[in-house]
Amino acid sequence: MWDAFGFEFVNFYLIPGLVLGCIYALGAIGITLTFGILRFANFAHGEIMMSGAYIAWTLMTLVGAAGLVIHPLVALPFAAIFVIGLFLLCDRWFYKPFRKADTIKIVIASFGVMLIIRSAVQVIWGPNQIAFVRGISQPNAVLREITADWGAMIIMPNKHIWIFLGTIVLVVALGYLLNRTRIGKAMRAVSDSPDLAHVTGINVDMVIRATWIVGGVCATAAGVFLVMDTQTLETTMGFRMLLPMFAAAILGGIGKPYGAVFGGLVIGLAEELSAYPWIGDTPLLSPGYKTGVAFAIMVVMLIVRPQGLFKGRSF
Amino acid sequence: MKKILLATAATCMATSAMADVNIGNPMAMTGPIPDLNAPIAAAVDLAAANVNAQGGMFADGETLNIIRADSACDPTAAVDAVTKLINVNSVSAIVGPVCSGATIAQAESVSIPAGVVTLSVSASSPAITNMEDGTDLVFRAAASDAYQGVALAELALANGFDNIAVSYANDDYNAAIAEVFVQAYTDLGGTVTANEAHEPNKASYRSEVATIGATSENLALFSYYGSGGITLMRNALETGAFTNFIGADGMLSDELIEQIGAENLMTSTFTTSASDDSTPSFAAWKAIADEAGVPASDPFVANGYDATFMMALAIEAAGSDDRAAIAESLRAIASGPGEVILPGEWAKAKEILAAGGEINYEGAAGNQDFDENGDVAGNFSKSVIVDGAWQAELIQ
Amino acid sequence: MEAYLGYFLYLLSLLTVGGIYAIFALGLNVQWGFAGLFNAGIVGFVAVGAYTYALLTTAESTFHIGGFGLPLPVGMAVAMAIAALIAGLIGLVCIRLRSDYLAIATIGIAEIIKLIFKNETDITNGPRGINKIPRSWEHFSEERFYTSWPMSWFASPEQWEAFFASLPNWYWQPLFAGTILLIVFIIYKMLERARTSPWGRMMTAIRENEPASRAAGKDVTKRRIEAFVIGAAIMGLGGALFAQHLRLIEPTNTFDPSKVTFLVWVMLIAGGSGNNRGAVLGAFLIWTIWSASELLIAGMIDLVGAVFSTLDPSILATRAGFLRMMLIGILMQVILQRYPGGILPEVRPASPKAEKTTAGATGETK
Amino acid sequence: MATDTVLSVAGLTKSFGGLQAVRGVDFEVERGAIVGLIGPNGAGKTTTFNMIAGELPPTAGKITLMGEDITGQSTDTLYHKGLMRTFQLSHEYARMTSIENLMVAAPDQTGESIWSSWFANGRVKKREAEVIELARDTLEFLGLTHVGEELAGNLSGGQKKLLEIGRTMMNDSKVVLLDEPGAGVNPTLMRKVAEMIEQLNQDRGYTFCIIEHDMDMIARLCGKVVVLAEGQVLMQGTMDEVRNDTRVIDAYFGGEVV
Repeated sequence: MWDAFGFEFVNFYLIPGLVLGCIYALGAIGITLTFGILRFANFAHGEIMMSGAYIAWTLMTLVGAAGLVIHPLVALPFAAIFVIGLFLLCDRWFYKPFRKADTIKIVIASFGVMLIIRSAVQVIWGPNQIAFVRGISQPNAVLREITADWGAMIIMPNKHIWIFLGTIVLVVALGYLLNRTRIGKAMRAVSDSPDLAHVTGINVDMVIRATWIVGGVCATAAGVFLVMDTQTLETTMGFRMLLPMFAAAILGGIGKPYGAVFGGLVIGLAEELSAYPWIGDTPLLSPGYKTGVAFAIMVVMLIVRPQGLFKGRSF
Repeated sequence: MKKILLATAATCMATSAMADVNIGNPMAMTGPIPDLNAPIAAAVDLAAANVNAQGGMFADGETLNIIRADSACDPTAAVDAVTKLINVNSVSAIVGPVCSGATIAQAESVSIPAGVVTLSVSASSPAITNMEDGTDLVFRAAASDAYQGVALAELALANGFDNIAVSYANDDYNAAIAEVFVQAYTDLGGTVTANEAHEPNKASYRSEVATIGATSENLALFSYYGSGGITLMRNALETGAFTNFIGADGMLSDELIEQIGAENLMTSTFTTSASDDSTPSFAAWKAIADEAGVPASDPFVANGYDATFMMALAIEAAGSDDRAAIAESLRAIASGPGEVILPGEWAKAKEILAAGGEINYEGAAGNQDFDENGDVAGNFSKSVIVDGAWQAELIQ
Repeated sequence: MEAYLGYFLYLLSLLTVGGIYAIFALGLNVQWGFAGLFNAGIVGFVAVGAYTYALLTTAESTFHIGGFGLPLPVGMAVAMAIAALIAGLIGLVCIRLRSDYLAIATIGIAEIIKLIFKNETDITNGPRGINKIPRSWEHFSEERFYTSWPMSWFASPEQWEAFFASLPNWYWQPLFAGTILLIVFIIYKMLERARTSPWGRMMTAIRENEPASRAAGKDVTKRRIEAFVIGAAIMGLGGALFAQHLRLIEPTNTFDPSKVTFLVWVMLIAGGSGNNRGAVLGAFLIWTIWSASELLIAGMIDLVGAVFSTLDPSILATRAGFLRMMLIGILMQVILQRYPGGILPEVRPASPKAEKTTAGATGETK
Repeated sequence: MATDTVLSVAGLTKSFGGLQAVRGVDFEVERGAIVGLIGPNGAGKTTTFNMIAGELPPTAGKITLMGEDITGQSTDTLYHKGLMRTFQLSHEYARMTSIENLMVAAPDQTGESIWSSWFANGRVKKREAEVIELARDTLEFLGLTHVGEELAGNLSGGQKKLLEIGRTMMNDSKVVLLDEPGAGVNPTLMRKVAEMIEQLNQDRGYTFCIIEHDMDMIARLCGKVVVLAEGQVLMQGTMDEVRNDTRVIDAYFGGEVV
């Protein structure tokens, strides 16, 4: 039964690792931009991501009640609008008052926001698991046929193909935004040197708003992709993704969106591959320690090279 | 100022319920297993509603109040919640915490020193068996993991699985039952090809599935459906690594059918401590539960009903809500000799007790006879999918 | 009468747990309030202290390593020492990281510590945890204590048994609460003295201006590690008391970062960081709100259910716990914005007079 | 004047990535001298200072303090060897009073050990009394007694500069590096700062090394001036020599004689 697959490493370690990596990467983009431009670690990011997924589900259910079945990717842009609104409200109420104060204040405020959003979701939607997409996803038959002819059968359900495509589209769009548009260049300038940016007359408020919008879109996408993959909604999933996303942002270098994408993929792969039987037949690391892989990479990175692989800023 | 207000509020609440019989019910509304908690809480309320609808407590028909608190499966919260229940709400007994850790912590820290009886709904850790020194205050309506693990091992071999891979969630309940299962299964001559923990609540378990899936096509899965179990099951089905699945009651839920689909679960068998439809007590319970819309077969739901009902019987038998007398009468009503009482038969039990007779409660989740450690042996049934729903069948 | 005893005992439990949190908050105050170190991994040090204490003092057990049955004070002292040791190791590599980075690193390390406790089943009994942890004062009534020296020297086991039977079953509760309050008081006094001495001045100087302090001959790195270690030792002691209070510890839910780390931060920020009194006040206040809010919210739900009889209060009841979390989150935001320095803001010890007094300047040392 | 060297710098080099900020700087400071370090912006003066004071590790070169190789030693170690520095932008402890600002800088404070603060209260108090006395004397010398209990953050720029010099006095430093003591200070106070430096040099025998843009001050104080340009020593000599050197005029004064 098992031998029929052959291409085990790719199918069960590499592809899942990349899927997880894509989700981490999208979440880490928002974190790294907030860290770079607003200069604080936003602990509420995971919850924002989670609430985005809940809103997408609600939209799908509402439309579903009218007899229309829509793909999660269709609900995504609408959910993103809600999330951006949420981000901007949080900024207005909880972060803006501390713009000039110690970093610590705003970090603690974000801690509080994390708690408020999570408990609000729990009160509104309840703490129980909700099925996002029912059933199990069969591998894409076409892909399997084609690759089987090549002698390397790839087993990949449609949802993973969507996640890969979605991530690529978003990352390319982000690249265009940052490199080709005025506001994107301004964001990079503020991230690299806020003082200099101020002198050159960049509208910092505008840049901050743009940061929340870009972060919000990516966070919603990350949340929706996550529930597309797991097919269940859960109120604590955001927090569980938070530290790996921080790890990804730090690995890639703070303030470097592409670094965050790279870091996300590395962390995702490292988590999945840590259980691969590299030596002998048993997993390299007991799966019980799987969560620890991201934390360990993060801590080592902070100690050895706090500026990250892509030379981000270190404080 | 705030403190005074709070104290006043607390006092008002405590005194308003003073004339009735109060049972404290620390559940786990927050914490890691909210999914399991909700139906159990509903069953507890259902038992109290049955009692109150059939004449209430004692001769003057006092109301049985369930005072709920949140133990969050967390020893800190459990100790705090039970402290409040015992001291502020002055409850007569605790029908209890869902998780083993919370149960042990609240018992050792609060209820045993205060001399209050605890009857846990679902704590299954073997550590509870030998927890007390010289007191007789902790009981449970769920069988210890030791029993279910053995029953499951026998079932696995009876199904013809002579080798099996084990994956268990790294939490107190599932780690314990997996350990017992592996021990019993090997002793009975089976081969465990892989035995790995998995961290609950991960987004993906594909690599875990792949690693242990290379060794056997049978999987023994110990996990809560609500905290990663469904995801693991789904990953296992998607990758096709396993053909047959067995597992304990943490996985047995209608939610599983809801999320994964009955058609994908045709090769899955899960055990639970409930009896099957053929026993009169389960049939009685199923009728009550179906009428009230409570999922009768979900994990520990029947135990929740039993625990509450038995505690009410014990208080009724003791003749007062005095804490000290309850432990003794709890043993008396739970086992023979005496007239057999089935779930929901409150009026009948009340009548017999009033006449000075003896009763023996046969619960929805088994006969609920306590041994000297306050444990029950429990019956086990296996559930498989029949016509898109779980169908239970008693196993010996 | 009975009811009043109940309230008294609940009050004692508020003081007990509040006191334990006050110890955590005082430890954090050394790290953050004095030295400006953003430790977001409090739960890791608490867990280390609790596990060390539990393993050393419990009776021999088949579930986990040892159960060494050592005297309680030894367990507490070693808990402090091990927490300090681990903090020292972390400090050596992490202390140079700046605020948010240190926070993220310490969160990660705390999670790794918890994972180790969870997965090294042979040592810690894994996710099932360690129970029967002896509690100060109450442990005297346990058989293994009164049958062994020094208790056996005073009286025979039968006499002890009779003695404990004659006491009310809650006899230990005021004693335990009193012990914790005493420990809080001692730590408070020691930290106050440290704060008002040149050590506190130096710490403030390092926090205020690092290059200037280096130029003034302060070994900034060493001093930071020192504060980190002292704070962690206090947290380790708090962890040992936490284990005594709970009598069962397990790695997943007991040491939940949002209920330990975050709550302690709320306490310190609300009370006033840098101010030892503030830390203690914040701990008692927030814990009381936290604990009593359950009663309050339960009452409110009953009220809502009674007033709007069409609503099903059971839905609300299952979600009440989350309302509580939300309440704490909002309270925190209000305090942060309205009272940026906390309820009791940091106050520097009185500065010496600059003017020379004729009556001997040496007297004016305070 | 004594001629033995207390501080010497040989081949000092610092590169940041590809940029060489300081390239092989050599100079010597004799005991009891006041040496000026001048040069246009970006000449590498502060970088040189930072390397001597142990804030930055040099890429190459050697620094010797009173015969001992101190290259790469940390700032706080150098403090204990009698070398102290001030900062271009005042680094006062804004939320502490002036007198406390001085007291922090006192050496050998028993009370800085947390153990002594708990268990050796008597000794701590005794030493603290001495430190207070010293701080009061220093305040008086600086003429800051009237603002002694004021928070340092509220002082004027000049007063902050004086306070920084005062901190070096608390340690009785042998060699003091002053980074622009006159920057942002009004002319009246500037004169006062200069007076202080002279007085400390003469009465207490401090050796100074000063970075300063104010040429009057340099001319008044310094016996020897080292001119840096583009990270290299352009020339060293007396102020008169410097003024008349065409290279200096070209590089620094831009052809305009001061």
